[in-house]
Amino acid sequence: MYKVKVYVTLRESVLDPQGKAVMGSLHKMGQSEVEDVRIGKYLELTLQKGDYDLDAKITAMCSKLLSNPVIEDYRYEVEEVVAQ
Amino acid sequence: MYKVKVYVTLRESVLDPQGKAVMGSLHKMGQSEVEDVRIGKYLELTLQKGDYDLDAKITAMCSKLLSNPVIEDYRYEVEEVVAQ
Amino acid sequence: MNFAVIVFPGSNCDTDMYHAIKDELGMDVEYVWHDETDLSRFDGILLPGGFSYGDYLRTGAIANFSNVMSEVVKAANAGKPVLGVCNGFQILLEAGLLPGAMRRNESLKFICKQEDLIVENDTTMFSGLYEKGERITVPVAHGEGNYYCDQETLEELKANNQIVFTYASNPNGSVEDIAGITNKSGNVLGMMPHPERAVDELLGSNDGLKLFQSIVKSWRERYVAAT
Amino acid sequence: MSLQHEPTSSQIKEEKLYREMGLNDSEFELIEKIIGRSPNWTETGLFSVMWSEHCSYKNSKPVLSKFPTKGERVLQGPGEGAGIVDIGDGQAVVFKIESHNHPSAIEPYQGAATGVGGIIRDVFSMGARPIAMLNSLRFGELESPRVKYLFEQVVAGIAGYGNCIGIPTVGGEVQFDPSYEGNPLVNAMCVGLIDHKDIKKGQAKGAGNSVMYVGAKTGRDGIHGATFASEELSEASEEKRPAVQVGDPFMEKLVMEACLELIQNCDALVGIQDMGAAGLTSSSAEMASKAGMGIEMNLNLIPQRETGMTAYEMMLSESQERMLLVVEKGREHEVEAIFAKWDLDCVTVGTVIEEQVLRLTHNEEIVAELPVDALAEDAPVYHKPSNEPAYYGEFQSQENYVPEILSFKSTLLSLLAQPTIASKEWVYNQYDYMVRTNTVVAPGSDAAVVRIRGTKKALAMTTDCNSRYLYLDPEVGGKIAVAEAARNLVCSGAKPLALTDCLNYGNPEKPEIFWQLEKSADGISAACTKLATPVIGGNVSLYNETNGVAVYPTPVIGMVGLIEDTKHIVTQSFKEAGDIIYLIGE
Ligand SMILES: Nc1ncnc2c1ncn2[C@@H]1O[C@H](COP(=O)(O)OP(=O)(O)O)[C@@H](O)[C@H]1O
Repeated sequence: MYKVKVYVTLRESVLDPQGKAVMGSLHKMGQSEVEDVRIGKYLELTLQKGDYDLDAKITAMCSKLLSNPVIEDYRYEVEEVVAQ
Repeated sequence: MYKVKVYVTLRESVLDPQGKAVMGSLHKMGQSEVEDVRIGKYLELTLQKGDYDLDAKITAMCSKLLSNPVIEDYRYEVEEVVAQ
Repeated sequence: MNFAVIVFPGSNCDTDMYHAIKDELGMDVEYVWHDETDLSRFDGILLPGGFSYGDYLRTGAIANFSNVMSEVVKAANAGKPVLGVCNGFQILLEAGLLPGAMRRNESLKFICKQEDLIVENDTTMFSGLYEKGERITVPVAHGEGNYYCDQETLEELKANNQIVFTYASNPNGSVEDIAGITNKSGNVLGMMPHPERAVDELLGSNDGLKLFQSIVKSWRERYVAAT
Repeated sequence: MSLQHEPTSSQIKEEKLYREMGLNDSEFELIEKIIGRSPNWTETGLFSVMWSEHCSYKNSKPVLSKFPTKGERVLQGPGEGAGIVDIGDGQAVVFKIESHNHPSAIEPYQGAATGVGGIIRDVFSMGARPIAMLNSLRFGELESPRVKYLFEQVVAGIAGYGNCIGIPTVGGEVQFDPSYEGNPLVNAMCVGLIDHKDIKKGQAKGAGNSVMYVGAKTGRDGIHGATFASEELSEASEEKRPAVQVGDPFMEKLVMEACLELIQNCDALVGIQDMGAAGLTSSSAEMASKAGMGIEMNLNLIPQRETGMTAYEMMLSESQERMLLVVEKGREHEVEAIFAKWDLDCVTVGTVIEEQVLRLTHNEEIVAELPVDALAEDAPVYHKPSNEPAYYGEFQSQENYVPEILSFKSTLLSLLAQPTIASKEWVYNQYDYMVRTNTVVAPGSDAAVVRIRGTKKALAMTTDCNSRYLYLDPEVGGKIAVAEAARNLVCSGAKPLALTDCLNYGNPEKPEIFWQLEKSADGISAACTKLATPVIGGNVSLYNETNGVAVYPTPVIGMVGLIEDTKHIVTQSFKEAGDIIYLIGE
């Protein structure tokens, strides 16, 4: 089995209203050292092993569904796990 | 400067409607090897260095605002970066 | 009775709540800005729906850090009626005044429509004028109204009779069809459906009006009748 | 595109770099003639957006001039952010419709969301409280995954923005047809309520008065959006694509509340305009031009979200949720105080001047100095050739088709199963159509009805257009669109007041398309005159084509009517068994 961790983040020049609101709130809480907050998605996928090209598969899923290439970038990590 | 990466995930026992929907779509796309999808948040915080306890600070932000302990867990990683 | 409608920067059902109280219930009501630090002059606290801080991160999460929230906690501890509707409910959850948390609707879509609710408990200060088992029509309008709590909490809610309203047909996936719950002492109610939108026949239903009338009745019994 | 790499004036001219910005050779020559020299990079950019179809209506002006725009009740016709119609008792209704077709084709959620945001700003910048939203949507047949995705995301984007800001979305329409496959149409309409005394205009009056910037910070998003909207979609548009604008409805809610507080409580405000298409450029140039004044701005003072932005980038950015104000000199602090309460940026960035120029400085250098009228008024107007398409003659010469119906039941069922005809509950249940508790008739009837609190009155509103009719016969189809809207209002108990229109067509440089545009405008005008419903504003979206194929001519009509007493409200559903059914008309 594979455990795939996908990180989806907004492209740099794209406005992140969520991050901005959270930063404002952190400042109000007195966390003045916080200079920037960007919020993205973190996905954990569990995949059965099989006779396929893992990277191609993940890339397809990420670019077609899990991220929106118009405003987001993604990266991923793979971990092999032994099914219990 | 610190770059702090925070991962917020739903507790295992909590059903994840979004993850379930994404899994359904992946199956429809023919990605039948996908056995589970869990969706969480990925936050990147930029912090100015200072005279404070970094772990205590991050823990406070995470447990008070960035995650909801009733349904979510969090973990984080710190990277030191040299400001340009 | 003098009600406060708490206004966060992104509240948008504040005027609905205000007019329900003023025009239909006929009680005094004031808008109170989120940085207010004294709510002692009010007899009842209303947290309206909306998107308090854009509902970014998690619904209600950021609002919980407004100045006014410590005053809301104070009022709740003093036994005053505190009602949170929709986003107000979400804020009460974040503030820990009510147990549990909200997830996105099972459909992952915002839902706006009339729903039938069942009155599960007619003994609270919010439901005294309804009858147990009564079906009422009250609209919902939310994207995150899928109530969650763990088994232990659920048992507790049931044991203490804290579930006040359930959905006749669950629109969002909430645990046990829960639409509204109170705290243990029964003076804090959180509910996803909007009673303030159901106070005028012209707009489809006035089944929500009795909720506000119940608050007034119980308050009168407690304070006015006693003096 | 940082400062160091900006081409020089002579490079722009010699290498015809202005073409990349959408200006043609004769337009560039005209610019040189007007200003008596060659424009620099920033100035070329300013002209290119201001002279784009989206901002200047250079191709559609001759057509728009056909519309009747006056009426007893019309307080403000086309030309400002939105039109205004008197409804008595010192109150008026403000409304406008606008397209966000190209952005929605690229990024449906954000495209639709920012479309909603833009039209809301148009309405509250007049001083009105937005009270309702409608929309009009067109997609390809609901079969391909791409169309389903676009449909789902557009609806979610409209819901996401409208629900958050707390303005009920009370009506609209959806049509599915192959002609919209690659180029969906997303039109949003906003209706607002105003007291006559609060009516504001986008004018920069009074030399010495301050120009203030409020709202979100400026980023590099949406640069050249207006130009982009004035071209056909193609593979190449992928590359030209600027950073997509992301809507922030929470920010807009703050800006809206703060602006309304300012308008209602502070008479230091002289003029106000939203930064829509072409952002800072159009708002400053238009406000100055309308007042017969000029504006001087220091771009270093513009609140910026990104570092190292050039003058060109700041002036052409289409970052959302920003407004430009003109405030009486010396009273800026009153305005600042209101915006501070809402936690918003509010900065004095310039001054109104006598000289009718837009003068921009950046890093202590003058980076642009242009006559404001040249930007806002002097764009060329084209009378495009018009030509009756061959298909039209063919259709006209055909016999009327009379379908043979074998089973009424199965025909009815198959009609009802058409996505265009089927219930739109799936759509409108995602919209909060009840917030503000004034919605008397919710989506699902002919027109939506919103009561006016504190009075017996209500407003009925609808959007309509059957573009198949327009394709078959644009003139008759144009009449039908107006008549349908009016009927929907009358059936709700309202007297139609006026309308706003959104003209969605293909490439006007093709004579057959221009013919459609012209003929349908004739039809719309005729119906407006007959029904006494003047056009008080609208929007034009041309170049709706993919790979050379145009959408059906789609002039969406948004009409508003007045109900004098809420007792007069009627809905379309059958009420009781035994009631008698009448059929009226021919
Ligand atoms: N995009 C939309 N947004 C909101 N409401 C919609 C939308 N599309 C359709 N509706 C609503 O659904 C109902 C039926 O629409 P439609 O089939 O276009 O009716 P009609 O043909 O009578 O104009 C109307 O009340 C309309 O306002």
